[in-house]
Amino acid sequence: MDSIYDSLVEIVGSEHVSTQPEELYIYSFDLGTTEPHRPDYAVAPRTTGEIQQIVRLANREKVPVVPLGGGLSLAGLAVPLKGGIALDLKRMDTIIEVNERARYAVVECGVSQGQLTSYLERRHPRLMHSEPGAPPQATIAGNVAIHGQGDLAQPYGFNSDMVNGLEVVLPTGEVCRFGSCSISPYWYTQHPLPDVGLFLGWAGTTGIITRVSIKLFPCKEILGAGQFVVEDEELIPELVHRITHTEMAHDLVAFSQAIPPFSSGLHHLTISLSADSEKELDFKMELIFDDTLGEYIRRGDGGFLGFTRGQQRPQVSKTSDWRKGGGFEYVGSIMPVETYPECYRRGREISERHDIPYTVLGRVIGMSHAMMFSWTYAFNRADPETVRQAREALHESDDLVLELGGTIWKPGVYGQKLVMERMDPNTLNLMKKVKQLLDPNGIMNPGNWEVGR
Amino acid sequence: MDVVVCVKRVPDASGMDALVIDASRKDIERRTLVAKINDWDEYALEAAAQLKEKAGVSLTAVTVGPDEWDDVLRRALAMGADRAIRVDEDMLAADCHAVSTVLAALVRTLPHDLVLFGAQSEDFGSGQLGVMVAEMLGIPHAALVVSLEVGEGSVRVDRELEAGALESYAIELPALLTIQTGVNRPRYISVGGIRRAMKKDLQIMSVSELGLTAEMLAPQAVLERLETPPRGKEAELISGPPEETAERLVGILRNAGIL
Amino acid sequence: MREILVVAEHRKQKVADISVQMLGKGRQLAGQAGADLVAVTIGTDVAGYARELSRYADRVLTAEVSGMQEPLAEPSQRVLSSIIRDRKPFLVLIGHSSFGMDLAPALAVELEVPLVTDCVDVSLEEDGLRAVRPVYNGKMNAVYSFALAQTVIVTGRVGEFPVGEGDRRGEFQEVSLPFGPLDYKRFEGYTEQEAAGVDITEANVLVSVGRGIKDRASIELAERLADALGGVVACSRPVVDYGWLPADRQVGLSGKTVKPKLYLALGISGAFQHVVGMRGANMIVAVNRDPGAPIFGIADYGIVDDILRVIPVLTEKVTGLRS
Amino acid sequence: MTLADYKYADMIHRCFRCGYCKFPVNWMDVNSCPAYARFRMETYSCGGRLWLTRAWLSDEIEWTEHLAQILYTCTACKNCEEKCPLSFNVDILNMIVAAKAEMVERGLVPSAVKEFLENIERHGNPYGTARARRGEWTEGSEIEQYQGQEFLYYVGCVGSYDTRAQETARTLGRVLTRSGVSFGVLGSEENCDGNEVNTLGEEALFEMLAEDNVRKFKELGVTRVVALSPHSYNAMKNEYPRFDGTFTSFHYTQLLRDLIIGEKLDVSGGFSASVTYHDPCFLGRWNGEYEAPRRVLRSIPGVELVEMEKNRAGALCCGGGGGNFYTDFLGGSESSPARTRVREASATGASVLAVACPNCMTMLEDAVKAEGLEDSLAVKDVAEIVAAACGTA
Repeated sequence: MDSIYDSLVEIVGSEHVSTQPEELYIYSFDLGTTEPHRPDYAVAPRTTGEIQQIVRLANREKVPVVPLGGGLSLAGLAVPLKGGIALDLKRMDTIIEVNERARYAVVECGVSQGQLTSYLERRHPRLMHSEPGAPPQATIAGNVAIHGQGDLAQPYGFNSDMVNGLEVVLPTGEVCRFGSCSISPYWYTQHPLPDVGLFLGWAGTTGIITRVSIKLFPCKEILGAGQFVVEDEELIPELVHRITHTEMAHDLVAFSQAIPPFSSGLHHLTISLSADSEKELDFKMELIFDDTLGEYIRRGDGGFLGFTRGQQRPQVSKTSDWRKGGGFEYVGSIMPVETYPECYRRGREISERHDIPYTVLGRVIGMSHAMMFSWTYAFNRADPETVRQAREALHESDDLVLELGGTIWKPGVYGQKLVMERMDPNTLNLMKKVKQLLDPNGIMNPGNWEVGR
Repeated sequence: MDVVVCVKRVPDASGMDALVIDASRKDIERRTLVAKINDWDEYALEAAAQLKEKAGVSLTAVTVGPDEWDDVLRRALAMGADRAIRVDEDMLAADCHAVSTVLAALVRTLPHDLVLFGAQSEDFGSGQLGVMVAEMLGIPHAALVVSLEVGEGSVRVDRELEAGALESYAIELPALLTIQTGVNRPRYISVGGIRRAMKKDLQIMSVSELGLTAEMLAPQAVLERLETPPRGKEAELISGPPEETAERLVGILRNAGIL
Repeated sequence: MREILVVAEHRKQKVADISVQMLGKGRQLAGQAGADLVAVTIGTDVAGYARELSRYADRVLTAEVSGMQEPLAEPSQRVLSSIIRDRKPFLVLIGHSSFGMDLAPALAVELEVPLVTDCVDVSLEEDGLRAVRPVYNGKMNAVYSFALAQTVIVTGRVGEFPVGEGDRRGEFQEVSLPFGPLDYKRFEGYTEQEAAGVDITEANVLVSVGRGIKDRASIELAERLADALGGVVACSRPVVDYGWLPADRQVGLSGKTVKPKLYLALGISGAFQHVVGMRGANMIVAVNRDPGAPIFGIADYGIVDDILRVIPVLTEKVTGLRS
Repeated sequence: MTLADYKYADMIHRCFRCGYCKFPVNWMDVNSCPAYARFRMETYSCGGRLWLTRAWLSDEIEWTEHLAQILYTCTACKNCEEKCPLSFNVDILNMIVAAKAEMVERGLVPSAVKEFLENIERHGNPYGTARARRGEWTEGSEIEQYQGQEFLYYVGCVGSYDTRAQETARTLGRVLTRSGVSFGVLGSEENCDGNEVNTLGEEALFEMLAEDNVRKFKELGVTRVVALSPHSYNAMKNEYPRFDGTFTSFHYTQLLRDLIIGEKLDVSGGFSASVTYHDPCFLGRWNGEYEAPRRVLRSIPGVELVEMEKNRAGALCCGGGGGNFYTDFLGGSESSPARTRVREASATGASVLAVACPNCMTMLEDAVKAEGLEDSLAVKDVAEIVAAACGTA
């Protein structure tokens, strides 16, 4: 018998370890274009202690460990590129604490975005967190591990900027806490202790986040979004700049897509607002749609499509069905807002070259400090040619990001190489040292962010 | 390669608490019972069907019984048999020797490299039919086979002994094996599969066509009667919902010093 | 002198229990019929077996056959058919073992004599022999007679017949027969079951599951109950056939014989092949949906219910008591 | 069959595996797919099953017992259908049933499923108990054999054979009698309704059962059927019309509602308890009937109806559908859906968990015991609560 398997059974129980072809098959994929690669074990732990034991075992046996939450990060970040243990963290799904006054939530790593949203709606309706545009089974911890952003990015920045504290199992098995929780029962701040931010953005290559404290924000009575549309992409940076100046929007997204055809080529701005009263809403609406955008309407450069109350849960998975084929993947990038017009035009060219209906989107992060710009490519899972097309388009988009002076968000292996090639050698060298120090045997998510040894 | 599988139809007594002896005192009351294929024969058929899937095998299923026995042959056809033959003779009152005489006579008329039987029947459970047929055919046999592997002109088998031990043989073909349960996992036969099997060839023969006379089929061991066996001491039954039965049982175990 | 012939079987350098039991029955009938009890042992180096057999039989026939450490059916058949033709015993008793099942039917056909297998009783009536065998999985018995047969072969069920005194000194007689190796059926050896992690024969408490457990996943329920009781999980044949537990957990004729303090038979109907391996337990408790299940005929306590309902409740009660 | 011949060949790859199928209506967790909740591996989610089906039919993976078990842990509860945001969501369960049908055709079903189907074919019920004993539940009651009464009271396999469900079946009989409803039962002449057989993918056996029942009902002149089990109700209402079954079907809670509204059933005796109601999948999500049982409960003086967080279209399945009340692939763990469900019921503070399905009854009552909640939570059928309120309990 396989002694690693036996040990894993010992740790998590036989029901939560599998070496059967079915589990190995399913955990060999992410949902995008990355070639599947089978893990040797699929394991679903329930506690931090179990994860410690698994990681120690993996270290002894030199077996890779690939953590995943919702498994929705795409780009191959949760594909066991070198086999080993696919560590499904979704059983660790306890919401440990919500501190209403200090506005934070402490969650285990398997808690999904949908779960926290629902929990807050039911128990703390005056609070919300910044929910990313992913399907609701995406996890809080997975999202901060890749520097995700959500629907409160405009006022408050990246989700990883909202982290108040972390509990992490190091690749060598120790549990570490960062932020106030390392010295106090409160999980309310990361600062002002010496900075040891070694896990955010590392895509699971430096350790396994087991608990996160994430900031929560006021949730007002009325949530809704106004739609503003322009024909000329060149106007978008200016509009974004002016809208952010109002400090009124809690989310600001510009997008353009080929489907439905009648709005192809148009640029939509979704401006989300929240208010505790009609008075507040009227004020905000007036400030944005009359005082700020009114002149564009009068000039005939833009149109107001109305304001919809209520917040629609993002249903990005629908994009996957554009080619009736169950698949899409996108390149996300963090770009200066001023590059929007170029990002759109060049992205549209890439899509059209590969016969894919184009869809581009820019979500503003901070006060126009940056935007997450994405180029999405749908493909038909049953048609390898379309998968190949999408993969090429993705690579071309990665190239484009760097050409335009941006940075790739959660790049796959191809994009990681591009980034590392351009990176300041001293920075890269520091990354190498950090990785070597934390993960001497290179067991954490190998194949991703291979900084060299 | 030609494979012949002999199958039997048996009453399914599992759904009844008790069986009743009929007026003849030599049979049980069958009216309330449904019939099914003998469990062991299902394993034999599955073994044959698996051989057929691997290599060029022609598979014939045979039985001896009255016309309602066709249903077990339909099942065999649905499981992959190419043809099926029923010898039309009610042999409920016959002994194993007579039944094997008929089956041996039938198999003799068929090409046969490998003959498979279930190791025993669910109803009478004598476990002797297959080995008797082998002897009548003058071919080697192995009873209680738990694994088989057909090679060129021979079959390698493991026979089950007591206490988990096995006995291995290489046997030249033609040979006869009686198949023990657990040798494989018999597939489910869908109602649709059985319906489709209705179109396959099912041949009926009589014992006289096989050149057999009543005299040749006279029983050697004569069934005198069935009896309800004396049951030993009966268990003391604990009744009630699980809550109560479990509680009482725990009490009993405690009194017995087990808990 | 009329004779009763007992075909002896040996396993692991010992005369098999079942053969000694056949001699017990043979002795009783021989006494009744005024006949001699003859045992025959066939194989390689059978002298030791012959000595053991001579404690029970009036005469022991020894047939030395090379390359036959353990009994094999076909060579034995050749020896026996010749002996039986020669001596014409009125009854031949063979154990209903794997060996007996491989041997007896062929022998009966060769000799054209009646055979009844798996008997739990053989008696001598005025008009001849009677043999009784269980049918319908023990729910009925069938009684057989044998018209005018000169010789009758009966195989007997293990554990159903008493062992005799073993105080005789039977005489020995060598049977020498021209005999060559079989070319059409080559014996290739034995496999003993591999020793496993858990030895169910050592356990004080066995939680034994049968077909009623329905699914591999439910085995865990039984494991939890076993843990609570400080015992281990065993099973009946179908559970091994389905691949839900390894063969070394199987209790019964083709598995292990166990004698725990408590044997909890869960969803086990109580087929003889199983019962023979566990009836030595101190206390037997059976849970089965079918009130007519033969297991209730051997258990001390019974619960008629679905085991999947009873097990969790029982586990909880036991755990509650322990903590 | 290859992928190309599969009925949903042009659709099955369209599942993105986004995971919506695991959530309940209010997103409170990812545990509303009973099989996923039980095993917590991606393979056991609806999306996992679809991807595996496609992989199997295109020879990327081979059939194994484990694969079959993964498919057969699906309880056909339709939570996935409720949640899937894509346009083909109406077919996602059909895709799994079609995959089961292919396993049935190839004979490659788990042994418990094999036993289940063979028992139904031979004995007309999954337990393998003789047909002759199907009417035993009526013994000692005054329930009449059907002979042209207004309603055929169809009890189903669980109500006929399971000792606990038999009590419910008799109780409902008494309530109907008390209300002056003219009805009769088929007793040992009743055959399995086939609803589970259908969800297990044994199409031809289902046809056989449906045809047999329709023929029998026609011969007897049945025009209205009241079913104890939502499973029977579903088969008769939605599937039997294909077989020319033209009678009208009711679930008994619908009939009780009408009787109460029409003042033919006097429940003024009341029933003092805080009650939470568990929606059976085959009444709720399958047939959209969420209100009739609630209406019945609310009309009973003393009943304080409290809702579990997962209710109506978002209700968590008891884990008994798709034959699982018998095959029990989801049992054996505190993550078993039935146990999760009784914990949810218990969390409402209710002292009675009301059910309207004999399968749910057996599943949840066992779970209450396994959870050790017997002292605080009683599982009662709606019919039993009504019986108490009208003095026939």
